[in-house]
Amino acid sequence: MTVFTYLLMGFLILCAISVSLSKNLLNSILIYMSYSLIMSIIWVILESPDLAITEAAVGAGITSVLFFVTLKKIHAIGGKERSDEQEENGTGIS
Amino acid sequence: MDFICNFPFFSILISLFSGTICSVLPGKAAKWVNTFVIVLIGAMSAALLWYLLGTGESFVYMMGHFPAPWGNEIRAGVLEAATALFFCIVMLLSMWGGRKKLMEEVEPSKHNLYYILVNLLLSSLLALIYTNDLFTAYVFVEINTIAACGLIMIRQIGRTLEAAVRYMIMSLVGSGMLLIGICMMYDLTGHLLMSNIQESVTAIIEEGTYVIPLVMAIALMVIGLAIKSALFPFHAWLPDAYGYSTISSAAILSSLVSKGYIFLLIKIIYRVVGFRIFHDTHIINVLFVFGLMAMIFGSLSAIKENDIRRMIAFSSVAQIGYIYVGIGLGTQVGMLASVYHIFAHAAGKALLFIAAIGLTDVSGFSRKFIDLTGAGYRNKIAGIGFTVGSLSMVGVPVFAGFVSKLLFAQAAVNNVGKMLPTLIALGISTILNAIYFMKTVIRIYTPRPDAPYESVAIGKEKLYAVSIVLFIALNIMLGMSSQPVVDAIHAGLEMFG
Amino acid sequence: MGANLFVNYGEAVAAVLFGIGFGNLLLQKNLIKKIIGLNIMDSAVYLFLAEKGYIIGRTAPIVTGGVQSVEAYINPIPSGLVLTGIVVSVSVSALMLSLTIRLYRRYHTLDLDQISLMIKKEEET
Amino acid sequence: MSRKKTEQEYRKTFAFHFFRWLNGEKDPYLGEVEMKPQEPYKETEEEVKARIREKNMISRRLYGVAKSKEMKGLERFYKAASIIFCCILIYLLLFTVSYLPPVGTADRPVNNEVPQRYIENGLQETGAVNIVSGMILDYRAFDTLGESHVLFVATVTVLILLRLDKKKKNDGEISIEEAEANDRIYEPKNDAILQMAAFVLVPIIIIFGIYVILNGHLGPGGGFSGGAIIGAGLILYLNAFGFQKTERFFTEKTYKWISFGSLSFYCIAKSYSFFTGANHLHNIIPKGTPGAILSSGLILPLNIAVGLVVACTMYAFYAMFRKGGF
Repeated sequence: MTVFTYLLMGFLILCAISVSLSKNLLNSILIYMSYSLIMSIIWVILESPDLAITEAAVGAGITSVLFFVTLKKIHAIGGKERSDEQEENGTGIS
Repeated sequence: MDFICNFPFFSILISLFSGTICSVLPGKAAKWVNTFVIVLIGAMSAALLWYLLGTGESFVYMMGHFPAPWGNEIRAGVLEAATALFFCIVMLLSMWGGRKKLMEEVEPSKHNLYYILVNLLLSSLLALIYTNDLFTAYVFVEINTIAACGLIMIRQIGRTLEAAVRYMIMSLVGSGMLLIGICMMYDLTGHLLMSNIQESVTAIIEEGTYVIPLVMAIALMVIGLAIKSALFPFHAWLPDAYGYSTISSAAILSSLVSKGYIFLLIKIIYRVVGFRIFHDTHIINVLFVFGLMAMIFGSLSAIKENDIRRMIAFSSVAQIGYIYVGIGLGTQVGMLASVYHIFAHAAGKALLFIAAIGLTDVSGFSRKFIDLTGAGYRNKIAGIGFTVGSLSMVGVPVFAGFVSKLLFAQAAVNNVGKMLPTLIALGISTILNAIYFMKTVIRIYTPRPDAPYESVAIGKEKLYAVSIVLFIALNIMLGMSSQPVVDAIHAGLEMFG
Repeated sequence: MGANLFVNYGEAVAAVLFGIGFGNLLLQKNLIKKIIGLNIMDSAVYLFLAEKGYIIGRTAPIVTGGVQSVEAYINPIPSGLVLTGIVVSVSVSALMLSLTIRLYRRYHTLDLDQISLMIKKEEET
Repeated sequence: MSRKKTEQEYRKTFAFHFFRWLNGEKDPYLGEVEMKPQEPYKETEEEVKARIREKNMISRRLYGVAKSKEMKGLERFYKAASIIFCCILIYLLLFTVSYLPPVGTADRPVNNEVPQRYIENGLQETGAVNIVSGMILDYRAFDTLGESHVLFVATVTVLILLRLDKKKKNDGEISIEEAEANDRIYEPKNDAILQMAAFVLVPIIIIFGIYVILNGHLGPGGGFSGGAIIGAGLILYLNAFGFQKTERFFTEKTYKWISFGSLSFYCIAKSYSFFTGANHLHNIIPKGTPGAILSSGLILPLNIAVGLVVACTMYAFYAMFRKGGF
């Protein structure tokens, strides 16, 4: 069990660092989701099932959904941003 | 237990509940509910203050069926009741003074939301004042932060949105540090109630086992609260937030929100850590140095500023520096001066903000000094209000600021090691204050021959005039009859210990 | 360094995570990443807090089989406090995200420094 | 004697339809589900030009300033300073952690008389089998009252930021701001797979959420987590069936009144309990037999109230983010 905990903690730090380094916003939010999931497993190991349920429902669920909607709103999902760049480079309407 | 002992609990719950009620009311009704609630809570605080001055003892109030280390508690003493009363007065007057501007700057359909925020802000301030439990304090600090963010961005222009983001980031860093400090404190002492923590802290210091983490925990809590109350290097959000939000928000933010955190800090120093122990840690010197820096750099930035509201905002930075210097002196007199300055600054700064908006309104809505020439003649009451506020901030006798400066000087003389830097900084800061405030006052009373803007009669904006007159009265009262206030603060601080 | 660093490995991880979140908050230019950093910071504090309640060999504080002795269950207080904290963190992130949306709608960028430059330019013209 | 079916008859049987569906020869939803092709979002040439011009202008306006040497140097300094600051912070925290009492042992200051009473007498004093629920909703209820108001005030700020107030327009025309806020206008509607999945999943999710709320005092869970689960179910429903369907049962008015009702119930119930507690009056609310579903005094109703508020709030957050209204 201790080894498992060590492993999870390691993952936690790994996730946190890769969130900071990832260039793509969508990727970093997905990584953050997995961070929350790992956190909820850690709550179970720490004998706090209440927290595990809440973290799974909120951290990995609602918060991530809100992040995704925000990404949609700022046009970071899908190819819209890319097409803008193309237009700027002169491939679009000029 | 007398029935009057329920009043702190009633005032917190009534303001929380009125926030919920305002969510289903239209804007106009919400306005009346808000005014009524503030007046009611002010009256209750006054009654409580009178009662406590009579008995001369503080009391704790159990929130629920369980006694001290198991349940929540609130605690009321003279200082708490006085602060609550004072906050209610300043809030009511700020709301009155900014009402017309609020109508113009906020969409009509969102007025009731504004009153919800104000009610919840009031309840969180009251909870911060009365609480006897560290975790409750954290929860209400969060309510305070979010409501203050709402107050900043209720007027939706680019500047305020940006300021709101900066404010949130800064304050959340502060809350994170505060929470981690509270966690460490809980880990070392096993309690969350302030009085129980203090017993354990004394025991820890005597045993000497966990001294290092204890000092770290205290440092984290103090730094967190200092960040939240915009001490000097952490004030980046402040000028825009105070300078561009709607005027009641600016007055409330500058005079109440940051003071709520400072009050909590003082409470932590006295009730959680203990004054002696806090004095022995070196955190006090850090606060002192940053306070000195804030006094000078805040004033310098204010001099450079060409925008009247941003100038007042930078002046806030300097004044918060005064308060931290008072805490950093580490004597009872210094603390007294700080608490008095909380009152004096709240009264003066709210008056300045409210008066400044009257001046800019008669100058074609421009905040540049060049356009403000002669504004004191065009809106007489605002001109007088601004002059009184400036004189109070500079520290002219008769007004509130003078007494606090006197107290600071007294406290500095008592502390041999820190006397020289304090007095020098006090002198420099006063001169700088005088330069930028007097420059503005002279500017608004310089006659302007071409008269491009129309003047406003006093009778036209009655509520505004009433609020300014009452603010002036408050300032003069604090300055003229300072002795009862100082005595009450002294008694309150004695009750803390 | 004291003796308990490796015994308290959970708390050490929480401290490192707090630092990483804090660094994200300071260094990232993108607002969304700042918000993620904020969330990481918050959950690090909660991990730090929850570690306080854990006691090896005891179970979750739900009374089973009528056993009501301290020896059987972990400390329930940190769990309750963290529960409160999680609510605070989700409300704060919702608020920050909506602020982000509003700023983007107006200035079409997520970089706070760029936004303030744009505001200054806007006012000059 | 077996009889061979004619093809005509066979065509009417279930097996024929099933195999046909399996082979994908015919779309079973054809003609049965309303399918509207999405109207493509078309920009006119002027709009595209205006957008590009604006974008270029912004970058030109910016890089005149941002690329100066001083700024770059300052930026680099800021970066280095903040990295150093973070490292120092981490080091200080680790240093502190190394002196904290060891985790996992029973004889640390945290395990004093406070959790002892919670565990040993919690069942009798609060009636909740789940000690954490009993603690946050009875022993330390003031914190939790504040917590639910944190959520409330956050919703208020989100409403301030994102609610679009309907301006009177004559001919159902959509303003640019509304179009920006309500991106569902340009999205596919009636996705069959999503609708089928939602049709199966939403009831299960909501029932699970209700279970978690009602079971809050008996096992892990409680108002907040259950409410968040129900909110997630509602969001899934909204995504599958669109705003028109949800508006039938959930409008801004519903949200307003549900949250008002629950929060004021919470406030009043807790005020009663605080008031009686502080004045040493007798609390008339019965505790019930521990372990039964209707037990533990106020905890169950409070959990339900919190659950309602949280579910509505989560849904409101999503709707606000998505459309700027309900």
